[in-house]
Amino acid sequence: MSLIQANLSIYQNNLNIPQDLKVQPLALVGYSGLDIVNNAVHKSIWETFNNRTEKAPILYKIISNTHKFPVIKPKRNSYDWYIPKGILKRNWLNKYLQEVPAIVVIFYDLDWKDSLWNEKMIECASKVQSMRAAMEGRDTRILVVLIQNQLPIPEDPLAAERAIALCSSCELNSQSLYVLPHGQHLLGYTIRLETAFFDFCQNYYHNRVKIVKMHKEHLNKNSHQYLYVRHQFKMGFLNELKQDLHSAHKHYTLAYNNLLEIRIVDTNALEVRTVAGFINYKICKLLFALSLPRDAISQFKGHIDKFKNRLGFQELVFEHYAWLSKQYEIFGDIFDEAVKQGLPAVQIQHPGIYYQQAAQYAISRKDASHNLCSKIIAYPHPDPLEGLERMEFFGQRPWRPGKVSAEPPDPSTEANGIEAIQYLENQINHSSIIISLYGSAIAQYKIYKCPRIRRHLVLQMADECYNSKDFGKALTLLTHMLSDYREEKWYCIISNILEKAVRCAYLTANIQDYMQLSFEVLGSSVELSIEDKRRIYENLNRILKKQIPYGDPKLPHDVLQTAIILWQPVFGGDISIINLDMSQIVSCIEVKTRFVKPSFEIDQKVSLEVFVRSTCLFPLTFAQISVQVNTVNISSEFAVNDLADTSLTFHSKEVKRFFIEFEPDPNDINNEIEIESIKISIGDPAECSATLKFSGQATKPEHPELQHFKRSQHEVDFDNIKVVSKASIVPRHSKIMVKFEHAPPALVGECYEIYVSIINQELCGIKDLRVEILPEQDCNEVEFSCVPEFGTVKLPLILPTATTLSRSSKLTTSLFLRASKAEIKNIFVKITYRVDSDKPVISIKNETIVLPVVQPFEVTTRFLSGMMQTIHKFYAGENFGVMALIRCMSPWPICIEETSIEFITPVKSVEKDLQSIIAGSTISKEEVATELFLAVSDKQSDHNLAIGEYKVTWKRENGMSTITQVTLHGYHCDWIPLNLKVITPPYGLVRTPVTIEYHLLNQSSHLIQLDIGMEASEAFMFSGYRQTTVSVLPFSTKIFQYNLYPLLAGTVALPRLVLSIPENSTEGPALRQDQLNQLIERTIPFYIFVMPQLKGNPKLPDIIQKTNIVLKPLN
Amino acid sequence: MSRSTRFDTKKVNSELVNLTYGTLVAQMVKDLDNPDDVSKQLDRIGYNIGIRLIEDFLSKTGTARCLDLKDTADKIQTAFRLYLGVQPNVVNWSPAGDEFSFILDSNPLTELVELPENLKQLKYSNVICGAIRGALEMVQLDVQSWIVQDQLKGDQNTEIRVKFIRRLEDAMPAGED
Amino acid sequence: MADDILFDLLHSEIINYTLRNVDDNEKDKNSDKKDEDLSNLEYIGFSTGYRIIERLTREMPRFKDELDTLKFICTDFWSAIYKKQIDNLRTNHQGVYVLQDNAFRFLNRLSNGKQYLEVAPRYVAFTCGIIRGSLANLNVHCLVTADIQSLPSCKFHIQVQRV
Amino acid sequence: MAVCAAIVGKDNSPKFFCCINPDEELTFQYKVLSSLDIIEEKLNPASKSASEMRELYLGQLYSLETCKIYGYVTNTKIKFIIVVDSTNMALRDNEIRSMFRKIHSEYADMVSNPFYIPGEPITSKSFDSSIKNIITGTV
Repeated sequence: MSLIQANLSIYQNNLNIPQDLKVQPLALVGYSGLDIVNNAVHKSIWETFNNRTEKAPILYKIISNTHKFPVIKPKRNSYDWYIPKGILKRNWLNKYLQEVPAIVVIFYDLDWKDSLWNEKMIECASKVQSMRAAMEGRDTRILVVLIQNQLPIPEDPLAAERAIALCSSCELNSQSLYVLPHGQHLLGYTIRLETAFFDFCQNYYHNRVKIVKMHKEHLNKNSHQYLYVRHQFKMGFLNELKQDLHSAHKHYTLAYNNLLEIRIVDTNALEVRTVAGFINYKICKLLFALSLPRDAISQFKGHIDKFKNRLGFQELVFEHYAWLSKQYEIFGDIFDEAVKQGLPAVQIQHPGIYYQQAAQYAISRKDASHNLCSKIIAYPHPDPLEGLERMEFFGQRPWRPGKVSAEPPDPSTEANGIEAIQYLENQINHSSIIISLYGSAIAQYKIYKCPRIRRHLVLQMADECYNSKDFGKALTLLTHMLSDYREEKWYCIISNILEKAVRCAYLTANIQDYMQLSFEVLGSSVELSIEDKRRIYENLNRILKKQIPYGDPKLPHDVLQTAIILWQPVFGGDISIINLDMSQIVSCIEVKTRFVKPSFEIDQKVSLEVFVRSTCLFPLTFAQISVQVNTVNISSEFAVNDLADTSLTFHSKEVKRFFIEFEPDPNDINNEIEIESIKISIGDPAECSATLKFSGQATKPEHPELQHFKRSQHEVDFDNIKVVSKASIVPRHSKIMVKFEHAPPALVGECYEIYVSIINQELCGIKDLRVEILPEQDCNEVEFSCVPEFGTVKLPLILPTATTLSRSSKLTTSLFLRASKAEIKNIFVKITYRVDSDKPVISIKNETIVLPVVQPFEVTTRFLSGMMQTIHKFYAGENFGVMALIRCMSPWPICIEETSIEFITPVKSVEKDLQSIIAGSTISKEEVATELFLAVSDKQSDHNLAIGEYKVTWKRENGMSTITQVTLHGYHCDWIPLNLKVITPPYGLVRTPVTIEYHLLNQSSHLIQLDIGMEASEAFMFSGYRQTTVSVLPFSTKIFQYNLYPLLAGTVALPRLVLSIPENSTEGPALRQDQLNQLIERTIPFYIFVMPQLKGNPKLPDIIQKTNIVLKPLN
Repeated sequence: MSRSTRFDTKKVNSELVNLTYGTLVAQMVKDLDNPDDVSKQLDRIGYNIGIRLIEDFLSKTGTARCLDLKDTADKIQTAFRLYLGVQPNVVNWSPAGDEFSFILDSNPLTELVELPENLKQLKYSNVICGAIRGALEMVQLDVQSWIVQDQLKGDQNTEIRVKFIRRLEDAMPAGED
Repeated sequence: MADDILFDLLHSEIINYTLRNVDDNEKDKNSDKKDEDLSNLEYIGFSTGYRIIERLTREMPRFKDELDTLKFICTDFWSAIYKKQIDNLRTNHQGVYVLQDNAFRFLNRLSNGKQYLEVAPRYVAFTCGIIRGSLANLNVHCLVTADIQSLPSCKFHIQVQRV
Repeated sequence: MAVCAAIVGKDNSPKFFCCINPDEELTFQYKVLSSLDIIEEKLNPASKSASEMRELYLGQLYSLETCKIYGYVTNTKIKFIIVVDSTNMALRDNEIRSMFRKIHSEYADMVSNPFYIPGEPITSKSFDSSIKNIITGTV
């Protein structure tokens, strides 16, 4: 057996790239004379050479004195009679990697001024000699390094002289002798030495290449094709050792091309293929190293294309597939390696692709080997593979070693050999190979954003697991993938997966998965043969009856047997209810739920509908249907209980509707409740039963708007039922009637009353009644009260009412408010109560009164001069009229009960007793009431005077009276020294004299001089001064009297009084001419009415009384 | 393919009409379970369209009153070209000359329509019959119109039959609706 | 090549049909319903829009982004269906677009006045559907509302729903 | 001629699938579904390729040793996929492109059928045959 095991491992190993080929080729340097075990100095030197980052690509090797170098083959000066036995020798690579150094360095401890200089020199020389002898015939260079204690002294004559001596005695040229002071700076010296060594190495390998090249002209194409390949390969490799990658690549490529020229027959197919694989490996690796990934890929593609169909022995065709698979795997590895080195890969070109292909060929290999090898039951004797482990050439058959293809094979040995290999192949666990390849591929596809391809690979992996009878693993892989496939609804594929998954679940007696998958399989979208569906349906029923389900008759007998054995214990003990989560699954049972209303009042029953559709081809009967409803605090389950008319048996395509009703929980008022899930249980709990749990959430179709047009054949249009999984619990809807009676708009300042009347239209009496006025955000301009006066009432204000109200009776109360601002007010009224029933739930009714508030009227003022002209300035001591105008703004007529004015000093009234003359009058919208007061200001003031407080007491008809007070504002008040009064009769009579007096008052403490004159007028004759100058003493009055004799009737201009300041006037306060003119304008009438002459002589009337009129507006 | 492709608005418009009409039919089919009711509805809708369309037709073509049924047929033929962009043949006159058919070798209305199995008896194009009836009623012609052949049913062309009933007195038509 | 008037007539027939139908259905259900149910009308629009866009975008290069799509709706699409371009498109660049048509085809023949404003929603529901359907098929899922201040101009508010 | 054509919806679910050789349906379904990975990547706005990919025709998505797979995505994110036997060298790129164009207009017509609900699988016989004709080049 062990023999077979050995062969088996070699057989498998032969597919791999040999280690020698894999390792990075390093120049080989032999060290002699270093005792790294006992000599500390030597040890430290050795380590500084080896343990360094970025050391030169050199492999240092200690060469013991007894070291045997490989013997040199005799130089052949003609290849005429030489027929190569193979392409690549197995040992050649190793020779250059491990055995033949490019240079040998002999270390020797010797200082220049060593006391025993001569003796040591001789010993050193002998060492060199023996080394030379050992390497007789090799052009490997020998160097000597003297390990010294002292640092070298520059220009040291002794050193120079002794160095020469040493060289001559060792027969070395001076370039071959070095010193290495091991004190400090050791590192520096080693680095310098190393670079020197590496140069020698490169030279050496360069020469080797030259030598190999020299053979070329001896070769001829027909008998030495192998050698062409071999030599090019060697040159490639030597160049690698030399670290000349470009040349290396060049030679490998040549080698590869030469190889392709070799005629391939069954007998050499393996060898050529093997070597081709090696060279291709080298080329690709180099191309990646030279960062030419595209070339690498195309090289590989070409490589495969060339050898894909070179099958070799039909009996061993699996070898070919194994090789192909290996080629892909290896390339995948190289590629992946390069990516790790920083090469960017893309979605459509990454290592995974090659691993996947490798897996494919691994499968072909498996199939081939099953066909060819399954019948081989015994390993042939004697071992035809004898010597397999020590073949001279790569890729040759042990039973025909080193034979050139020309020679005819010995059929019997060949047959045995083949049989032996077939036997070995049969021992191999292909599935594990395939699965691991899939594994690497999957990992890669994951990286390169290919979820779906990855999924597909996982499925293939699952298939392989299934083939290797690992049903459990297959099931896990399949079920994991299912969820992803479900999302994209590729039912053809899903069906395919389900079929396998169900089978696996069956074979592993996994009751949970089996049932869940079965319900899915029975769905209409799953494309399985009706027979299969029926079997699965029946199996479901069997399971519910605790009977072992039937296996798929397509399955081999033994497999079914083992499955049945697995099932037996499942029904042994009592099974707890099997819970199946159907939320992610499109099964043969579909469920939709909806609350019948978006919100339910606390005293109503919450009711919801459950729709269930079965798309199962066969009838299904359920035990119970229930829904789980989540509220904020708890989640509770409600079952469909009244099944009077509806049975729980569903036939194919049947849709049924169920109602569920339940009392809401008062804690949920103003909260949302949600249908969490729907549970359908099937089977008898006593026997075996399953509970299918469906999600209460809607599975939204792509476009409900389009689904809307779908025409359903059934009375219930299941597809267009909109799932409503959320509803809210709201307070009970109040059935009382609330009325507000009032007369809007409210007037600013008035006490406004609103009658609130409540009629109980509930079916029973109510108690704990409460009527509240709730505050608005900013209601500071409104005062509320329950009585017609206003204190400091805080909101919410509770209106005084009875707390109970019997059925269909009415109560009323009043709300009073006073607004101080004209705007639209919202008044919120909240009525809470309990119905006086066995279930006294709180009821709330919220009402809003929208109340516009307007100004009752506006007050404006005008000011008049003595001449009834509007003025914009007062003069101290001169009377003026204050005219208040009240314009009604309210739609309701307003009765003015009383008005009064309080003058503010220095303004005072001219009249002794003031009384309102508009009191008692009523004005409606846009009407104006006005009255006039005579006032005078004592003092001047250069800012606008506040005239007085005007107070209006008013009410709307049959309203409560309200006092509105406004401050009247006037103008500046000037002062001039002179005041002027005129006394005229109201009218004159033609040819009847009238007297006019002009009073000049000097209000100042200075003398006033004035020129006074009277202009002539054709309307009058008059007597009195026509022209004079007058001096008015301080605080005294001068009176000028004129007798006028009217000549014309009608309104005639009086003769004009002219006052002017004399030019030469020196005294007197500043009194300007313009002031004088204005004074005359505002105090002296221009006209007088002269009546025609009368019979007799009528008495003259007094001066005009003050006016009292209500001005009606025009229009 | 520049983004500023102006569409052939005529074409788009007819597609729009066909699609909208199609969706309307789908809606009806959903509302009324019986296909025959749908056909009736379509005819009624056609009628409503017809009684309004006639004004547009008269103003567009400025045609005078029809002399006889032959003339009417020709005018309707023009209407087909004007509104549906197809030119039907007027054939199969009854011996009495009071009945004839329009033959459409392609019916734009049904071009892209495929009737589901359970709707085979639906008269999809009834709207045309209705329109003819409605339009003629406005010019005091009382006719019947129905579909004889239908490409939707696999016939190789669509035939719409028109039968003259009577001439109405000049009066406001008893507008059905 | 159907004449424009055909579409106008069809459109008003659809309005009549859907409303009549709704009324029938409303009978048994809550009849005290203030504003009429235009959902069917809107659905018909949606379906039409969803389908026609498939035809219209057939020859078009891929849309760059959402804005590109909406521009298309306002220009080519609108003028193809409503015989004029949208007069003004505004957006907050957060998925809200306002399309203003100052002389909306279906409101043109509706004379101004309060009572007409009340029925105006009937004449835009179908179009709201068309817009929503077209955009939905172009994978811009949105809510569309129309607001009519003064006939015959109309603003369509599109609110894209990011998912 | 192509061996398989598929129409895949916005939601990446298959709306229509036809194979010249029905036995291959499942294997082709796997291939077509897998090709969505590449389409998604091509349309992914993040990847720079998406930005210049304004054309609806996406060209060859990927090729396996047995077949080549081509893709086309409409403005409405409907994906058309055509599978061509890799031994078939006759078929040139612009022929594939025009195949897609034809399929697209067939699809647009399908969507215009008021009794077809977009997003539902397409079951129409006539549609099936016309697609078959397109990919077999008999039109």
